[in-house]
Order: sequence, then structure tokens, then C-alpha cells
Amino acid sequence: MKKLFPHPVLTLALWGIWLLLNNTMAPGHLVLGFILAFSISLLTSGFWEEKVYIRAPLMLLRFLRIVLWDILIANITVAKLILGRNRKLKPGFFYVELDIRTPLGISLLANTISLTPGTVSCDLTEDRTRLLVHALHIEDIPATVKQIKERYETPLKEVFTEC
Amino acid sequence: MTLLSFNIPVVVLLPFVGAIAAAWVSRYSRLASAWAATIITLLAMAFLAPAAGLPFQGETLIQSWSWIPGIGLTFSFRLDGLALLFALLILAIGLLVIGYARYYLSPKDCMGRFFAYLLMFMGSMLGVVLSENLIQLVVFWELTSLTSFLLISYWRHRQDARLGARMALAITGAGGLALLAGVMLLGHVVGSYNLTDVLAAGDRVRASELYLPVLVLILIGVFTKSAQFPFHFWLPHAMAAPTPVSAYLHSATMVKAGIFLLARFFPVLSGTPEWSWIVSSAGLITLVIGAYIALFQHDLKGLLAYSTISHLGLITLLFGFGTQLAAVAAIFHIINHATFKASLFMVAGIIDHETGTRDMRRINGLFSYMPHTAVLAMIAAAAMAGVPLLNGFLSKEMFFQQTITASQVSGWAWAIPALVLIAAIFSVAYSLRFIHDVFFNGKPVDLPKTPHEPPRFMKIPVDLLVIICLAVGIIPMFTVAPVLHVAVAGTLQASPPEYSLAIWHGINLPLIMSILALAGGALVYTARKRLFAWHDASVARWDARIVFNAILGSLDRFAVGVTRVFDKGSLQNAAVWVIVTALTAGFIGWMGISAPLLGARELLPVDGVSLAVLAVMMAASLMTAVLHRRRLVSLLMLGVVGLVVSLVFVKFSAPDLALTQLSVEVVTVVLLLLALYFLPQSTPRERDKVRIGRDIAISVLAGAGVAVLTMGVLTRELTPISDYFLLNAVPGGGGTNVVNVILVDFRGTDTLGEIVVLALAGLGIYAMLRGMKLPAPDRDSQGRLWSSDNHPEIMRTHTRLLFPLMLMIAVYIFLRGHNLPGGGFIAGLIAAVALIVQYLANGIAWTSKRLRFDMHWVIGLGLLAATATGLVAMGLGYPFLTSTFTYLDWPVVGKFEVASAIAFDLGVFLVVVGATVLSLVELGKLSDSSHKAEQQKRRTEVR
Amino acid sequence: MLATALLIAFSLVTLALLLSFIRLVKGPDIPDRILALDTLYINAIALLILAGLHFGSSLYFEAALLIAVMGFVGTVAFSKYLLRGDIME
Amino acid sequence: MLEWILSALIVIGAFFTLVGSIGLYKLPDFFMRLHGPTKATTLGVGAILTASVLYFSFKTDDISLHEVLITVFLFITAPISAHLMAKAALHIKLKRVGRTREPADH
Amino acid sequence: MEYMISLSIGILTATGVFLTLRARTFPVVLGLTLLAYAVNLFLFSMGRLTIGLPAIIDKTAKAAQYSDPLPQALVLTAIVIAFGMTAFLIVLALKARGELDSDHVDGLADNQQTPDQRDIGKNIDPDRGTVQ
Amino acid sequence: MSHLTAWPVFLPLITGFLLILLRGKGIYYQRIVSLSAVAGLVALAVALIVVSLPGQYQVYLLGNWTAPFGIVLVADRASALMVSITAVLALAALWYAVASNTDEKGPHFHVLYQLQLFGLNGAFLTGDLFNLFVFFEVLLLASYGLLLHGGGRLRTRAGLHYVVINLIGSTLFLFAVGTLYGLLGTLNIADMAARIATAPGDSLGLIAAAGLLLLVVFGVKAAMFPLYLWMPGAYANTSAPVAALFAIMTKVGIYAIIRVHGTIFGSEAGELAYYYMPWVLGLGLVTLTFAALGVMAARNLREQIAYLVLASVATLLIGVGLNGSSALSATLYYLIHSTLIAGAMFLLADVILKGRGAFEDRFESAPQLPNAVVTGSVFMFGAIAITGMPPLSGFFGKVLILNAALHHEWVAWVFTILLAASLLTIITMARTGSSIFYRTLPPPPSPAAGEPLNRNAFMAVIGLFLVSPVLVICAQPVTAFTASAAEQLLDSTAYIEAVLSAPAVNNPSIEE
Ligand code: NA
Ligand code: NA
Repeated sequence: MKKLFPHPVLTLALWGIWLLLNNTMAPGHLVLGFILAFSISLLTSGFWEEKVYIRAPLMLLRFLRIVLWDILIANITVAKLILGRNRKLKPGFFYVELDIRTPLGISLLANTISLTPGTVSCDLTEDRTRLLVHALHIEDIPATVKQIKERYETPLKEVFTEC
Repeated sequence: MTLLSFNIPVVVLLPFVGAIAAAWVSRYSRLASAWAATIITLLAMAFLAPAAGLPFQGETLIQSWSWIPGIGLTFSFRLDGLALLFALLILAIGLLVIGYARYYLSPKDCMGRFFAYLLMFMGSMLGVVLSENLIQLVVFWELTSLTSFLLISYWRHRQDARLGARMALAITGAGGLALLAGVMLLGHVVGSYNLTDVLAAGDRVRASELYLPVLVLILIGVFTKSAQFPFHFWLPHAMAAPTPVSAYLHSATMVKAGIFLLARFFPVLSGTPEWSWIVSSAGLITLVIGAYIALFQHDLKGLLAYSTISHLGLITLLFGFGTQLAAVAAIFHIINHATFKASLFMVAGIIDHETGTRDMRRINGLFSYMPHTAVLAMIAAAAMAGVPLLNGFLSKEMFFQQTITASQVSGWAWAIPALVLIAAIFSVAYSLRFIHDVFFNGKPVDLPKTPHEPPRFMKIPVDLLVIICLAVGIIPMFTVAPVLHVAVAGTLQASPPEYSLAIWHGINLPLIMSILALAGGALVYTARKRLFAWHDASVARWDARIVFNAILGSLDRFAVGVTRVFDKGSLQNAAVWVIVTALTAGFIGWMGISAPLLGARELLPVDGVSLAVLAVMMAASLMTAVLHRRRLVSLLMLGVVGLVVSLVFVKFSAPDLALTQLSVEVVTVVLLLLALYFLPQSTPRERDKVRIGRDIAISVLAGAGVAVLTMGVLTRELTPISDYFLLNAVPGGGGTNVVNVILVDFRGTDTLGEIVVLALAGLGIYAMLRGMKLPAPDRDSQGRLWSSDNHPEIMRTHTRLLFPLMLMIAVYIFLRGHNLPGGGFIAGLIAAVALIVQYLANGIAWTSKRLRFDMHWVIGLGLLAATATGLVAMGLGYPFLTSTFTYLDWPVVGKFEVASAIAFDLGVFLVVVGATVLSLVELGKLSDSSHKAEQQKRRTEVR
Repeated sequence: MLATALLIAFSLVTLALLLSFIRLVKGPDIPDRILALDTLYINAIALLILAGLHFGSSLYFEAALLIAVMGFVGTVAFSKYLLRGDIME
Repeated sequence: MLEWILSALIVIGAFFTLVGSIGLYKLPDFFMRLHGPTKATTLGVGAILTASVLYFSFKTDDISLHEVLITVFLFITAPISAHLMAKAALHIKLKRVGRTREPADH
Repeated sequence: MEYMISLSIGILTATGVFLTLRARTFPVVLGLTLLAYAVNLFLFSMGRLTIGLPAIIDKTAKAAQYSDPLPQALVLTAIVIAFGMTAFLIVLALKARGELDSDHVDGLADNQQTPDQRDIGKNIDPDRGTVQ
Repeated sequence: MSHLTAWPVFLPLITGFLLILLRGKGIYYQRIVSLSAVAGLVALAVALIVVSLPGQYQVYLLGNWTAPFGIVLVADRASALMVSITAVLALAALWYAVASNTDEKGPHFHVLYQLQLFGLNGAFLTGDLFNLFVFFEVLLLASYGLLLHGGGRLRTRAGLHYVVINLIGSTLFLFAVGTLYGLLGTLNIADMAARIATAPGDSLGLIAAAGLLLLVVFGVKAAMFPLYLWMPGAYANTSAPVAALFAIMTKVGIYAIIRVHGTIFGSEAGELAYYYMPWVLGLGLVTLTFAALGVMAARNLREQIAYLVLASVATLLIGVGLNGSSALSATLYYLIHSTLIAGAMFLLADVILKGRGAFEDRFESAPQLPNAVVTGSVFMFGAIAITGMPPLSGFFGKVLILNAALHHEWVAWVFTILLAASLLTIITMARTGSSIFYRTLPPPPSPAAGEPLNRNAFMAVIGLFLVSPVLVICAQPVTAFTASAAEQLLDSTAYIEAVLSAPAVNNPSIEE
């Protein structure tokens, strides 16, 4: 079974994507989508060295909600910053010390940071312990770091595990 | 079928066959070639013999076969008196030369080659004189040029032989081409290339407006071949040939071919002032110049060569007079010259053979060493000088008579006999020199060999020829008369006029001229020392060869100049020419037809978005050019153009194109970046402002031209065939996306060709990159070392996540393509990009390890799939690529379409993936190996 | 109503497109230009979806999707070029 | 009502898209400009896509959700772009405005 | 609109031609790519410009209500062919860079004005003019 | 339903991808497959000629779509002839490549070779202008690969020039096709010809412009002045078998002019009927002049042969430009001759080059090459043939063309330039032969010495050269064939009728 479904999450996701792409729940596409999802995940299994499981699906949904909300708020905030006088902006680089260790986790964290307007993750140190972030306007670095770790890193750590 | 219906072509072709035989048998025995040549010549004579009597009965034998009827070229032969005379001369003297050459050639000389060439030459000459069709005559005429080239350059290690042969080929070849042109025009006038028709159409030809071109062109052929002024200079240089060759070519054959032609066309072309003027002027000048120069030659063969030129001039002059009696004299002198000149050349060869030199300043007093040869030479030379009781005397008398006749034609014509007399004096002088300087005149000087009589058989040909000289000279009526008669009849194509071959006509002007010539000649010869000094100081420096070389040299320089100026090996030059030509062509084409530039079709309104987007495209396009020296920036600008082009496609209802353009754009950028790594990062500033200005002008014109063309078309109505596709896509092709149905069905062959192009690009790139090494820079253009993080972790993770998703999209785009925008191309490109992203993020080694497809295999399978659908149709009795489709209704799944076009599109998909990935990965590997090489180098440097 | 909104939206996005292009032309540095090109791609997505709404057609969706999926490849390649020179190694 | 919502979403999306480009245009250094496009990719495109989802779902009988995929892909790819561009800019030591705070140990 | 498109195609052509006439391989490749864009747009527009009428058969529409699909199919072919050609050419440019030690289209070095002397032999007749 | 027309196109394609799939099997299998396929192609070509003899057009509806909607292949006498010349040349060149191991000098030689044939035969048989573009691209890309096969400095540079110029040419082609479609609304050559007769008068100017643009495109392929500058370098610097095969490449351009212009702007074209002819003739004459000078100025044998090929192309252009059935017949005759002889000459140049060792084919004294007598004799034979001296076919081809020129108002120009060019080439080839075979040095130390004659490879040279005497001896049937082919080519009406009326095989999926 594990050989056939090396990455069940992926297979499911692909199936969902197929149905989304075709905008349908027609039985034909359900079947075809499943076959495709199954074959593609099997075909690309070599590219996924680590196994990924979603340990806490509900947590994931909550995380998504938080992120989307943050994005919305940050958009408005940042829009003001951009449209306002740019000389007032206080840009800065700062490091986020990482607790999360898995490549996927780190990447998703970096991703989240970048997606939230106002911050962009710029670099990962080679030992993968710190993430360099640039902020468009930052007053209090430690508070921001703390917020990032609490709002994003902690849930991510809990949602995704690898075995 | 009797022998008489096909023997003439056998006579002509036999020597060619014999040439092969002669060359072949030489591997068995040296002398076998000579024997073969002898036998072949005898055989040819034997084949000629049964027909030889016909001209004497007043008949002309024609043997003809169809060859290229479209242009009136027949394979046909003609035997009349003239042809018979020449054929006999060619064969008889040929036979003698063969016998002579067998002894002449040294053991170092390859006999097989010699006799093969000689036989081929003989065949060519026979072909010239025996041809009925004029084109065929030209064929053999040119063959004589070619084979004489081989004969003259026989001693190829000698530079003078090579140069002499090439000069002869150049001059006679040129003449041959002129002759071809003349003959074709003549045939055009007459309406036939057959001599019979041409000879019967003399009046029509002379009345034609093409008469002068025909005459001039044919005469160029004649004059070059017969070494008439101003084309005479090749002949002395042809003396580098072995002497038997000279004896043959310059007595009876090669040079006589021109004379033969004069005789042949005499009834057609002569009798006009143009003929008289051109032919007799050339003849007269040649006669005088040849005789004069001959005296001053120190080379024995040189003397004979110029003498030959002079005698050819004499014959030409006679033909130039245009009267029938002059023609008789000309024919007679042809025969006589052939005999005495052949024997003289042979004697020269014997002397050369025996003494090792031909320099008359060193050869003296040979009479005591080789009295027999000396006597033969003296008789022959006397014949050349026109001494009574020898054949030369008779024809010279006739010649003098004709000059006197001609002198009464007009006021200035008194000059003719005067000049002729001067030439005759010099003729006597050089003949005297030939005899006195060689056989008497003291002792030999510093000869390489001690001379003695040659082998007896080497002299036999000379003996025979000298006997003929005597026999004709003494008893012409019983020897030469019948042959002369039929030859003249053949020449004139009418019964010959009254003429007398008597030795004694009483004391008349010609006799006085002869006596004056003999006396004057003796006088000139005695005064030779002073004359030589004067000549060497003045005239000797004037050699037409210098002019020839100057012409050829400047032609050569001109050729090099023109070629290198135009074809300078510069791509920009070539490209400018193509573009400028295209512009000109378009302009001329349009200007040629008077029509308004713009039509009256209703146009679409402009909207702000389009305006802005197009403005961005134009600006980006201009920036690409303006910033081209900063390559990366230029490439970024190009990216904008690509993006906007796809937006334009979307805007104007072409979603398939937009998708394709987008995907191609991405791959192109990656490709160009891969390559840019190995190239300089910037383009050096161009210093040539003029060129930039020129290029800008060309570009602006090209742009304007294309813009105008586009407007011209877009403002006109169009009724395309496309409604058919719109109507038949669903019922006939089974798809609603008409563009896709066209691609995979209506015009599937285009698509097939196109994926072959892609496959070829992939394979070609693979082949090019094989074994290629390029130095990889270890720092960027600002001198910074590269980042050490070659595969950033965050990117790696993301792209791996993306990989299956992109493949899913590829499948989606593929499957919907028949009905909605998409299809094999786009899907293939998406899949390829999905793979490329993996390579970009994870590197080649990592990705290749996980992707075990050989991309060659993918390409091959793709082509197989695309072609197989076509072949299946063929198997079912339909044309290649005939498609079919059907609707299936399965439980659960529902109703869905299955189309053979999908299999075709799958082939497209596979080829696109295979070719794209193969190209990019091979390019990536190039840098991989370079990196390693670079690191290796650094490591070894550290050690 | 919707038409007016679309008109406004088209104008805004077109203006965005022009601003991005100006940045692309101005630079001053290569990363600025790469960023500008990347933004142009995003602007194009917006334009495409607006066009889909304008024409009431779903045929513009794939083009937008394709840009979303593949538009970043160019950006990545350019960036990697700056980082390593060799983008595929 | 639907038309109002659609109109609002469309204009909001277009506005944020413009804001992104304004940021790109006027912000003083590369790292700050990098924040501009994120507006466009998230709320800008997101709002217009939402309008599209609503429009096509109501226009036809079926629910049209495939627009969501665009956002999904943009959410995956945009951060990669941003990350790599930033990394490249850092690598070539691109100038930043003087008031930029540098990271603790740099 | 037709005039705008014509102008765009014209400018693409002009810049493409200008770059194609440059002396270095890379600009030439860019130039040919621009020319390909120009000619693809040209070929496409030859079916005349239509807005909002993709040639996807919809049972409700008539033939006249679609854009001309044939030029589109041709352009698709042309795009792919141009891509293959560009790929080949750029790799050839690399090969030329490797073989000729220069990215000049004629293999000239940076400071060189005329073609390489190594490639030019003399065609003077070895036999001419040396003997009488 | 006969598929004979399609097989010459698709056999090389199938062989091509089979060879890709056979990649791992080693060169031996590749050679067998490749040679057998080309031998098969010769057989197909002969069959095609036989079928075309009675004068029917073999119209093959690809995909079973009738013209002008689908793509058609049209075989008539002329296209059958072109396919045959290609096949014979290809067989000889391939034989040489195999016998001389040229095919091992880089990957994919045989694949490229087969796909080149796919492109060539497609170009000769297609009846669709855009499809002609596609086949042009196929044959060009294959030729790029083949040209560069083996690599090397000069070859790479020549290849770069060749590719760039042809890319410009392809762009022009699309501009021309686009314009014609934009005004006539069709792509099928016959349909274009039919529509041009009824085209509105105000669009004729643009159509004429497109037609001349197309002439430039074909002129680039055919190496017409001033578009030939890519050509001498490309032909002179590639490997011998490829150069030999390329002898047909320029003829594709000639054929395209005959077929495309001759049909579209043929007798049916009203105001535009044969309006392009003076350009073909005039530029042919100029090309010939430059070619002859180029032959003289060439620095080595291969470059010289390239210019000789240019001269033969120019002669063909003159033949085309003289316009008329006898001129066209002459052109076809000369085309057979010049293609095969040029191919043989390139192969022979390689034999000489190898035999001269380090001296290669430069015009300088070198030690005598091995088997000098045989090689020299064959060289002489070839020189006679290619310069148009009697008694070989070049002469008769030239006479046929001259004969056709007799009725043309430019007869003086044609005669003068054609004969002057002949003279220059004859003089130059005599010099060449003299400096290569006559003016030799003493034998060299062994490392500098040339290779002995490769007898197997040499057979290909001999085989091709033998065509020349055959063309002379069998001039009657050959010219009868070319004349009938010319008649058929000039009969645009019959061509249009045959193509546009060819019926589809009844297909159940198409509802009429
Ligand atoms: Na498709
Ligand atoms: Na079909």
C-alpha cells in the first residue's frame, strides 16, 4: 500500500486539483482525476524524499484562516505605508531563530512570511537555523519575531510532521 | 544493314575505344600500346576505306541517328571530299607519328598514357572533320582542345609543359565556346544544325541580320584553333609537348581544324566584304608576323612553330580572298604543309633526341653526324621555302598568283603581294637557317650527347613524308590531283574551277616573286647577325604571351578582388544583402502594379488598455535594441515583449497562441540565460559609426516596410477558406477547438513537420554539445565570486511541491486541447518547464538520478506515436494521418470522446518534452563539466 | 455598474502595468528590473482575469493560470543567474 | 447586490494591484520595493479572482472554483521569486537606504 | 487598432533587424527572437483582428462569429519552430564561442577589424609568370 | 488507394525515429537500416517516375481532407524527378559517409540524414505553401546538424552564418506566406493560383510584393545573387558526404521557384503572369558572373567546387528565367546533371584532400597523392563534366539552355555570360588540376603523407560520375522526359484542376 500510495496527501491534493481545474464533480472526472492523481504521485515519488503527513488537519485550517486574515490586514497597512510618505518608513533586516527543522516546515514558514505584506524572507542561513527577513517598516523587531513564531511557526510545527 | 550505313561513326569512335585498350595493355608491355595504337589506326583506315570511293563519284555519304531531337542534335556523320582529305591526313600522319613516337619516347615515359591520349586526339579530330551535325562538330572540336591539353602537358613535371598546355586550352577553349555560340546562331538562322541544310542555305545566312555575329564567332573559333593573329601565341608554347605530338598537332591536325572549318563554311560564309576583310587581314598579319618571328627563334621547334603560324596565315589569307581558285590553293597548301611540316617536326625530334638540346646556337654541323636525317631535313625545309620541284613550290606559286589577282581588287591591295613577298623572303630565310644553322655552320657547342643517326625505324616516317613532298612536287597530276579535286569539290560543294597543277607556267609574276623570295631570303639570312641583334634589342620583348598573362593576371586579381569584397566571410555583410534585397523586392513588386496602398475595410476602434499594452511592447522592443550591449538587461526587456505578445494573442481571440507563447517565453529565457553564462556579459562598443547608421537606416526601412505591408493587408477584405474548418471541426474532426483540430487533423502534416523540427533541434543540440568544453567563469562580470548556496533550500522544497501540480496541469491542458485552448504543444512545454524547474532548483545530478527517462527515447517514441496514427489510417485504406473519433459511454464514467488525434497529440507532447528537456539539460551539463574542470584547475594550481 | 467597475479596474491595472514597466526601464539595478518583470507578470494575470469578466468567458483562465504556474520560472532563473551564473548545475 | 459586490471586489483588486506597482515605482530601495508586488499577488489578484468565482458561479449553473488554483499557485510561486530575488540582491550587496536596520550579527 | 498593431509589428521588425545585424552572437539571437515575434504577430493578424471571438465552437454561434483559426494554427507552428531554431542557434553560438575563442559572428577577436588571416590562403597560380 | 506519393516522404521519417530508438544498438545496425532505407527510397523514386510517366497528377490528400482545406502531396513528372535525384544522390553520399566512417564523427548522423530526406522529399511533393515552409524548416534544421557534424573551427563559423541567414530567410518566408494568405485567403498553391485570377485589382500590388519576397526566400535557398553569401563557406567547410548531399539543397530553391511561382504567378495569373521572370533571369546572369569569378578566386578545392555549384545554380536560374517549355526542359536536364556531378565533385575533393595529407586541398604543391592516375583521371572527368565541356552532360545541358535562349530577347546577354563563365571555369579548373596533380613534390615523411585511396568510398564517386555519360548517351529519352515534365509544369490549369478536384476516400466520420 505504501508503495502504491507513497504520498497519500499529495494524491488527495492532486485529485482535488484535478476536480478544481475541470470545475466539476462529474463521475467521469472523479475516476479520471483519481487515476491521474494516483499515477502522477507515483511517478514523482522519487522527488519527495521525505514523507509528509498532516497530523492535525483542523490545525491546518485554523492556520490558513489566520494567515489569510493577516494577509488582508497587512495589505491594508502596507498600502497605507506605500501610499504615504516613504521617508517615514523604517525598513530593516532581522533574523528569526528557527525551532522548526524540517525543510518543508522551514519553507512554508518562509513562504508565509513573504506572503504577508510588509515582510519578505530573504535568506536562510546555511545551517538552516535562522531566517533572514526584511521588513518594509518595523518599529519593534523582537515583538515581530515573537509574533511570527507564535502565529506561524508553532502551528506549522504541529501540522506537518515527517517520518 | 551494310557497312556503309554505320562505318563512319566507327571510324570516329574506334580511336576512343582504342585509347582505353592502349592504356590498358601498357601494363603488360611497353610496346603493346604502340602496337595497339597502330592497329587501331589501321582498323580505322579499313573502316574508312569502303566509303572512300564515294566522294570520287561525287557522292556525299551521310550516316545519321537521333540524339536530342528537341534541339535538332543528331548523331550524324558526313563524308565528302573535304572530310575525306582531312580524315586521310589525320589517319595517315597519325600512323606515321605513332611509329615515330614508339622510338622517340624514353623508357621513363609512360607509353600507355601517351598513346591513349594520342588516339583520343585522333578520334576527336576525325569527329571534327566527319561530323554532319554542327553541335556534334563542336563537341569533337572541344575534345581536340581537351585531348591536346593532355598531350601538351604530357611531361607534367615540366612547368613549361603545364603552362603551355593550359594556355592552349584557354585559347582554343575560348574559341570553342565562341564557335559554339556561332554555330548555334547559324543553326538558328538556318533552322537546322545539319551541315547539309546549312551548306544549302548560304544565301539566307549571308542575308541574315545575324550574319556578322555568326561570322565573327565562328572566326574566333577558327583563328584561335589555327593560331591566327592575335591568338597565335599559344602555339609556340605548345612546343613543350613531346615532339611527336608537335608533329601531329601542328602539321595535319589540331591547327588545321580551324582551317578545316574555314573550308567547311566557305560556301556559307564567304563572299562578303566582312569575310574578306576579317579573314584576309588575320591571315596576312599572321603570315608576316609568323615568318618574321620564326627567323629569330633559337629553339628548333620554336622556329617550326612560328613557321607553322605563318603557313596557317597563308592558308587563311587564301580563304580570305574568297575565290574558288584561292580555295583550291588553300586546300593544296594544307596538304603540302601537312607533309613537309610533319617531317620537319620529326627531324627536330630526332635532333633533340640525339643531341639532347634544341638550341640552334649549340647545334651545328650535324650533317657529318647524321647525313641521312640531314638530307631529309633539307628536302623538307626546301619544300617549306617553296623551292621548285617540291610540293611547297606548287602551292606557293598558286598562292602568289592569287595575291596578284587580289591586288587588283582595290587601291590599297597592292600591299598584299608586297607583304606576302616579305613573308616569303623571311620564310626562305628561316628555312635556310634551319638547314644551315643545324647541319652546317661549324662544330656543335657543348652538346649533352654525342649525336648519331637515330634508329632506322624512326626515320621511316620521315622518309615517307619526304617522298610525298617530292612526288607531289614533281608529278602532281599523278599523285595529289585526284584527292585535291574531290577535296576542293567537297569544300566548294560544287565542281571545282579550272586550275593547273603544272610545274612550269612560264615566266610570270608568281615565278618572279618566287625568285625574289629565294634571293631575298638568302640575303636576309646572310645579314642575320645584325638582324638578330636588332631584333633582340627591340621586337623580342614583345610577346603576346605577356599580354595574355597580363589579361589573365588582371582577371585573376579582379576575380579575387570582387569575390573578397563581396564574399568577405562576414555574416553582417551577408545579412545586410539579404535584408536589403528583400526590402527592394517588396518595394519593386508593389511599385510594379499601380494600386492604392490601403483598402477600405472597416477597422477596430482603439482602446486605452491595448494602447498602453502595445506602447509597453514597443518601448520594450526599442529598449531591447538600445540596451543590447548590456545583455542581461536586454534579455529582461525581451521578456516583456514576449509577455505582451501573448497578451495581444489573448486580446485578439487566440488563447492557444497566448498559452504557447507564454510557455515558450519561459523556456527561451531559461535557455538564453544558460547560454549567457558562457558568453561575455556585455557587448563591446562599436566604433564604426557609419555602420551603425547604415544598420539603423536599414532597420527603420524594414520596420516601415513591414508596418505598411501589414496596414495594406489589414485594410482589405478577406474571404478565407477557414469557414470550412469552423464548420467541419466538430463533425469531421471531433473537436470544438478549431485551432487544435487544424493542428492535429486538418493540417496534421504541418504539425508532424514541426515536431520533427523540434526533435532535430534537440538532437542537433545534443550532437553539438558532445565533447564541447567551455571555460566557465568563476566570478561574475563585477568580479564577485559566485554565491556558495547553489541550491537554496526554500526553493528546492517549493519546487518539489510544485512538480506534481505542474504535471497535473500539463495533463489537464493536454486532454482539453481538442475542445478548449490547450493541447500537446502547450502541455508538453508545461511538463518540460516542470522538469526544468526541478533542474533549476535541485541541480542536474539530483534530478537526473530521479528521472530515468532517456530523452532520446522520449523523442523517438513521440515521433513514433505521431506517425503511427497516420500509418494505422494507411493500413485501413485511408490516406496518411486520416483521423477518426467516436464517443464511448461507460458506466460511472459517462459519455466521453476517443479520437485518434489524441494519439497524434500525445506524440507532439512527448517530442516537445523530450526535445526541450534534452536541449536544456545538455546545455546545463556543459556548465557542469566546465565547473568541474574549473575546480580541478584551481585545485591543481594550489598544489 | 459592473461595466464601470471594469473600466476603472482596467485603468488601474493598466496604470500599474505602466508603472512596473517604468521601473523595469529605470532599474537601476538588475534585481530591480527582475522584480519589475515579475510584477508585470502579476499585472498581466490581473488583466487576464478582468478580461475574462469583461467578455464573460472562461477562456482567459488558462492563460492566467499558466502565468501563475510558470511566470516565476523566469524570475528564478534571472535571480539564480545573479547568484551562481550557472542556473542549472 | 451581486453586481455591487462584484464591482467592489474588482475595484479593490485593481486598486491593490496598482498599489503594488506604485510601491515598486516609488519606494527608495530594492528591498523595500520587493514588498510592493506582494500586495498585487495576494489581495490584488485575490480580490479579482473572487469576483471571477462569484461571477461565473452565478452566470452558469455550476460553481466555478478553478480560479482558486491561480491563487494557490501564486501563493507557492510568489514567495520563491521574492526569496530568490532578495537572495540575489543580498549576494551582490545591493545598496539599501541608509536608515535600514541591519541584522544583529551583520 | 489595426494601425497600432501595424506600428507594433513594424517596430518589432526594426529592432529585430537592427539586432540581427550586430556583430556578436548574443544580440543576433535576441534580434532573431524579436523578428520571430514580429512575424508571428504579422502572420496572426493576417486573419484580421477580432476581439472576444476565439475559435472554440459554441453551438449557438455561426461561422462568421469566430476569429480565423487558420492563421492561429500557422502561428502556433511558427512559434514552436522559431523556438527550436532559437535553441539551436544559441547553442551554436556557444559552440562558436568555444571553437573561435570569440563571440563575434565571424570569429574575430575584440580588437580585430578584418577576417582572420589564418583562414585566408593565397590563390596565386603557383605556375604563373615564373618561366619564359 | 495508392500511397506511393506519400512513401518517399514518410519512409525517411519512419527510418529517422527508428534510428533514434535504435540508438543503443551501435553504428553497424544504424548503417544497415539507414542504407536500406535510402535504397528503398531509390526504388520508390523509380516507381514514382514510372507512375508519373503517363502524365497524371498523383494527388494525395493527407488526412483525407480535400484541397484546399487539407494538405496535399502532388506528384507529377517534375516532382518525381526531384525525388529521384535526391534519392540517388543520397544513396551515393550515404555510401561514402559509411565507407569513409564519416558517420562516426559525431552522434546522430543517420537520424539527421534521414530527416533531411524527409524534409527534402516533403518540399518536393507538397502542394501547400505553408507546408512547404514547414518542410523547409525540417530540411534546414537537419542540414544545420549535418553541416556541423564532426565540428571544427571553420565549419562552426560557416554553420553559424548558414543558420542565421536561413533564419532571416524563414522570417521572410512567413512574411510572404502571411501576406498571400491575408489577401488570397488560402494556402494551397493551386488554390492560390486559382484565386489570384479573381483577386481584386487593388490588392495585386501587395500580392506582387509578396511574390517577389517569396522569390527572395527561394533565392536564399537557391543561392541567387546577392543572397548566396552563406553558401560557399557552408559547402566548402562541411564534411564531404554532407556537402555532396547539399548539392540538392540549392536545387530546392530552384524547384520552389519553378513550382510555386510558376503555378501561382503562372499563365493564369492575369496581370501578374510571369512578372517575376526578368528578375530570375537577370539575377541568374549576375550570379553566374560572380560565381565564375568566385571559382577563379577560390583558395582551395572545396571552395572552388562550392562556387562551381553556384555557377550551376545560376545556370539553372537562367534556364528558369528564360521561361518556356524548352527552357524548362533544359533546366531540368541540367538540374539532374549539376546536382549529381556536384555531389560527386565534393566527394572527390574529399578523396583528394585525404590523399594529400597535411596539404589538404589547398592549391599548393604537394607530394603526389596515392593512386594519382585514377584520382587524376576521375578529377579530369569531373572537371569536364562540371565546367560543361563536351562530351559530358554539362555541355549538353548548357547547349539546351542556350538553344532555348535563342528565341529570347536577352539572347546576347545569355550567350555572352554563359560562355564567358564557362571559359573562366575551364581555365581555372585546368589550373586546379595542374596544381594538384601535375605540380608535385617528392614523397614526404610518413606522418605528413596522405591516406591511401579508400576504394569502397571511391565507388560512390564513380557511381555518381557515371550518370554524366548516361545522360549523354540516353539524351533522347531523358530530354523527352524533361520536355514532358516541362510541359506539365507549364500547364497551371491542369495542375489547379487536378489538385482542387481530387476526391477524398469515403470516410464514415465525415458527414457530407
Ligand atoms: Na492539440
Ligand atoms: Na486527419
